[in-house]
Formats: sequence, structure tokens, C-alpha cells
Amino acid sequence: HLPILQWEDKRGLAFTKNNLSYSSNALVIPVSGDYYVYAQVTFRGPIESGTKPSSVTEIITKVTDSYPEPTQLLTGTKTLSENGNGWFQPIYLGAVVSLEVGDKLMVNVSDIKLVDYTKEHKTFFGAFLL
Amino acid sequence: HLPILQWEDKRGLAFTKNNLSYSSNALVIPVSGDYYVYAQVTFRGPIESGTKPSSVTEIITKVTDSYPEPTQLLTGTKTLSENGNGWFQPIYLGAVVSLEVGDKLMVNVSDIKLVDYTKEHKTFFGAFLL
Amino acid sequence: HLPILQWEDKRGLAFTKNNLSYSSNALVIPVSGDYYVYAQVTFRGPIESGTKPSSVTEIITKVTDSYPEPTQLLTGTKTLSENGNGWFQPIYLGAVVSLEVGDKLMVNVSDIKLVDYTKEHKTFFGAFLL
Amino acid sequence: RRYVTSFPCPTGMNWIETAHQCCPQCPAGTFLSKPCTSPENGSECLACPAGTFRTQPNTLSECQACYECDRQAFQSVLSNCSATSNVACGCEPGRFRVCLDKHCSEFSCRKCQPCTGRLIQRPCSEAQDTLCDSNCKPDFYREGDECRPCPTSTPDTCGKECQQVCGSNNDQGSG
Amino acid sequence: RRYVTSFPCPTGMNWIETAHQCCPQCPAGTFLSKPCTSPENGSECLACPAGTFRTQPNTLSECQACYECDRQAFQSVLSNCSATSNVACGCEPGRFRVCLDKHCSEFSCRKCQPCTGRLIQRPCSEAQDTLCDSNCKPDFYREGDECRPCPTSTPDTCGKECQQVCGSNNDQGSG
Repeated sequence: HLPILQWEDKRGLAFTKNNLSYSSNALVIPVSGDYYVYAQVTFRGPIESGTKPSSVTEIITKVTDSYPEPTQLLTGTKTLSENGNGWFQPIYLGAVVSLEVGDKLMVNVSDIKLVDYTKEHKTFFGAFLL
Repeated sequence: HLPILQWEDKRGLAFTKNNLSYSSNALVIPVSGDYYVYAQVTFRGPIESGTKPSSVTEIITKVTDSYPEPTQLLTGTKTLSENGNGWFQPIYLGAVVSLEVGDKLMVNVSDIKLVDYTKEHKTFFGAFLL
Repeated sequence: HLPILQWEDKRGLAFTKNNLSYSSNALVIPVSGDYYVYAQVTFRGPIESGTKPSSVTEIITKVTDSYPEPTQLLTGTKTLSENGNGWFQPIYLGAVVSLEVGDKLMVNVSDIKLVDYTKEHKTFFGAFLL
Repeated sequence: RRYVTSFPCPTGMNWIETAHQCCPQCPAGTFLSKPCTSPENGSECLACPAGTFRTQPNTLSECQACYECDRQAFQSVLSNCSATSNVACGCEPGRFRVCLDKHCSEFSCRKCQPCTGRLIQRPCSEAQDTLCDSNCKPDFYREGDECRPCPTSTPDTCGKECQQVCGSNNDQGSG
Repeated sequence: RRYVTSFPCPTGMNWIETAHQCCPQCPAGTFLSKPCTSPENGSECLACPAGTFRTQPNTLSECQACYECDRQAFQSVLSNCSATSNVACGCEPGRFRVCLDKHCSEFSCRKCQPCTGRLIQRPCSEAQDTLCDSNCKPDFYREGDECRPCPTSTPDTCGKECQQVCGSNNDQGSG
């Protein structure tokens, strides 16, 4: 599977409340219901290697005790046409999904090395109960 | 007008509830109020024809009995610069709009042949009452 | 600081309610709490000058009486690779942030001349209390 | 669960959910500020505020915001927004439209080509660039795909093409 | 406030929050339509509706929607979606996969190159383009990186390369 992003959940703008907790790279759903789940990942590159990836992908996935495989909830895939040296590509995803208590939400990316983790307002992830 | 997308409303991650129903390609508003309306369309191409469109457009429109013409609520227009063979371009739109009972919400696109309909987590459409 | 966008808050699809007011280019928070804040800016160019900017940036910032400098809440930065004459690039941002009564929300952009202000459904800004 | 039932209203009237009855439509250029209390007495309609419009009779609670022409992209106003019609945009003089999509809802305004040294077959218009004549005007010679004016004095920089076109008239000319 | 406590269920059973107990998993190809009322009696499982699937035993309330092959991008169905397996997509004959990412979850189908005038070292397959032999077939001469058939009659358009390859056999051939 694609690598999973790790998140800061306390410092700066980050916070969790109403029992929506963050543990081992995942938001843990405290109460069954419909949630608006969203995430933005800013990708940037190339990392000197010069070999430019042809695309970047961000996927919000759900892991649940009731099924052994993760479920892909939302996917953003963008091919890259920037040839110059430095490029930036933000991908935002958001939608309403039905979740069960105990479900875990995670964000996977095509290549962790391309994720711009330098500023909390460029790459973020969250959910709220409707 | 631009072609209207059709949606799956029952299988997999798709669902409708609280009377927000889906019929003839539109979400039908059951209760007047402010809704957060959102949609993502993943465009992909080219389809061999080699002729690359210069841009792709996604528009969320509202049709109402009280006016003979559709109203464009949200629009995402992106020019394409990818030249290689396969390209992907997701467009996400979302905002709060005031809707009346009976209003219909639809998603129009510049070119239906370019819409990636293959995976439910790449192209999606929804709304929820605030 | 980056230039601040001005917004229409009454005509057409624009509206403010529940005391969330708009004054001097900012949304003013009436009640402390968690808000889903979002904005889309459609950038377009080039403006004849031929000099193409290498990137466009949109930032949602917060100004508060309790701190002399604005806080960047959400940022979308995209490099441009279109070379042809006309290009369009929408950037959507949205997330939950904790705000205090009296806080002001604004949208800054890298270059005001590149903002497509011609149609209300292409560039928009809003927030709602959870 | 009560489904939305909108009884078919007679033409010229729309079902108003809040008033639970059919009300007369407001004319184009206005919006419904207060629904009718009974079908007989009229709906209260107000004129669209400046900067907004409605092209059709309606029972909407607000008018649509006018578009604006993209002055920075050299668009010009063909007709201003009125209470009953949106703004119409074209290109400034000396420019023509380059459509971004089939419907030309988005377009940029590019400079018309000048046809230096050629006759104009079809002048530049809103919709199309100038069409230049393929061969050069008299007293102009071809170099690559450009037309250059014949040199007045020193004919020696005059290449083969230039000789052919300009050479002849220099003989008759004084000098 | 009560935190989520999911008691470890015996294998083959999952904790069902709404039933507050462990219930047997539904087999692959089905989903949990009604939880068990007690661990002893079984869960009510229904077959995945057409167009959906579950590859594993589960206690989920719906099945996953099948993917679709991108016919417009010349993909073909290798195996149809069944109640227990997602659709598998490949490329139409005469095309090969160009992966978009390391995992090849997205790919386009490009035309196999024809190796005109060359021998085929390795035929085109799902995964790779045809591999053409580097030098030309007999009766073909090289021009740039193409192999051209020897001209049958008029050898005069035959350049140096062509002479070398084709010239010799013309001498023997009927003049």
C-alpha cells in the first residue's frame, strides 16, 4: 500500500476534540455517523534527483475492524507538467462519508519524499461530525 | 448548456438520507436552508485522438421552478499544459449556498468523454444542510 | 504582506447571516468556536506583459486583537507550467479552525492583477460555525 | 414523510413554498421581495439593485450578480449590465477573441497581426485575426515569411529576391 | 465519558457496536444486513448486489462498488467484477500499459510500435512495448533511425546506404 502520512495533533493550529482522537497516524472515530472528512497535501519537488515523478496522488483511506483491507474513500491524482526545477502542487479533498465508531482515517500519498511538511497551513487533515 | 453528469446514489460509498434525494441526474433539496455543496470531478485524457482540449471545466448548477434558466453556483476552470500521453486533473469545488425546497443541484462538465468514471473515490458529488 | 482581496457580500449568491459580518475586507467572527473556513480563487493570465509569474498563491489569514501579526491559517501554492497565452488556475482551500469572537478572516493572494474577479461563481470565500 | 408537492400553477404564476400557494411572477428586472398573501393580490416585486439583473420573470428572492469584463485582459464592454441583461464583453480595438472552450464563455483578447508589407485580405474583427495577403505589396520583397520594404538608396544589401522586386524600379528611378 | 472499548472477539467474529457483542463474520461476497442478537445465533448476511463486491469475510453494512475499465482509454476487461472480486483491467490487443505511478494503479494503453523493416526481438505484451531488432531486415536499408524497403526498380534514388544494401542484389537481379 501507499505510504501513510504522520500528523501533528496538538501544536499550533492542530487540535482534536469531542473524542475524535489521533493515534498511530490515524483519526479514530468516537461515534458512528456522517462526517465531512477533508485533507490537503502540498507536494513539491523535484528533490534534486532530477527524475520528475509523472504524477502525485493523495488518498484518504478508512481502516475498520470489520474488514481486513483499507477502503479508499477519496482520491486526488494529478499528472505533473512542470519541467523547471522547483514545482508546487496542492491537492485538496473533502466529502461526507458514513463512519462507524472505531473506524480509523488515514492519508496515503504516492511519494512521502515529495510532501511539503514545512508549514502547517500547507498540508492539513481533519473531520467533523454533521 | 454543458453536458450533465449522472451519478450512482446507492452502491458503495454513495448514499442519500434525510430526504435529500437523487433523481434524473440531480440532488433534490427537501428543505429550504443553507447547504454546503461540494463536488470533485477527475478529468483524464487524451483519448488517443491526440487533439488535446485546451481546458477542462466543472460547474455546479441549480435549477429551480421559480426561474427558467439554470444558475451557475460554483465553477472550476483549469487550462491544460500536460503534453505527454496520459494526463489527470482533479477539480474540487465546495461552498455554502442558500437553497429553496424543490431546488435541483447538478454537475456540468466541459466534455463528458474526459471524465474519469472508473473509481467512485475519484469523482464524487454531495451536499449537507448546515 | 500579500495584497488582501475585497469581496461582494450582498449581491447575487453572496450573503452573511447569524451575525457573521463582513467589513473592511474581512469576515468578522461573532461567536468563539470551531468554524469550517473555505475560499476559492481563480487565477488567470498572463496579462499581455508576457512575463509569466512562476507561481500563484492563496492564503486565508486570521487577524486578532490579541496578536499584532496575522496568522496564516490555510495556504495553496501552485507553480505554473502553461506557456500559451491564456491560462486559468483555480485554488480551493478549506478546513476547520478554532476562532475567537472578534477575529477577522481575510484572503491574501500573490498578485491581485492575476485574480479572475469577473464571475462570482469562480472566486468565493466563506465560513460556517460547526 | 412529506414529499415536496408543488401543485401546477397557472402560467405566469409559481408555487411559493413559504406562502403555500401560487403567486404571480415578478417581471424581468425585478425579484420577489414579498410573496402574495393570496393568488388574487399581487406579489411584491422590487427592482434589481444596481449590479444585479434578472432576464426572465421569476419568483426568486434575489437577482443575479452581473459579470464584469476582464479589463486587464483587454476585454471591453459591448453592452453594460442592465436590470434585465448581463454585461456583454468583447475585445478592445486592435484585438480579437481567442476562445478557451467550444462555448467561448471564457476568451482572451490577442493583438491583431499587422500585415506589414502585405495587403489585408480580411480586416481583424471581434471573432478573427486579420487575414494577410500571401504575397507582398508592391515595393516590398519577401524574406522568409516577412515582407521587407525595398531599400531606397544602397541596393547592394539587396539579395536575390530584393533585386528581382526592387532592382527593376531602381533602374528607372533617379540614382 | 465512555471510550470505545472493543473486546477482543474470537477469530471469525467481529465486535458489533450496535449489538454490543461479537457476531460471526459474513463470508466474502456478502455483507452484514442484520447483526446477530447473540453470539450463538448467526449474523444475517446478504449477497453483494450487482456491481459491488467483498473479497474478505466481514461485518460491513455495504459492499464496495466495482471499479470500471476505462474503455475510452483503450483498456479492456481481463476479468469481470464478481461478488468476491473487483474488475481487472488490461489493454486492448495491440497496446501496452504505460504506468502512471510505481504501483500502476493508473495506467494508459499506448499503441505497440510496428518495427517496420526490422525483426521483432520481443513481441508487444500487456506490460511492455515491442522490442525491435536494432538493424534492418534483409532488403531494407537504414535511413536515419528508420528501415526503408529497397526500391524495386529505379535504383537512382538510392543513396549511399541504399546502394550498399540494395545495390548488390540488383546487380544479380534481372536488370
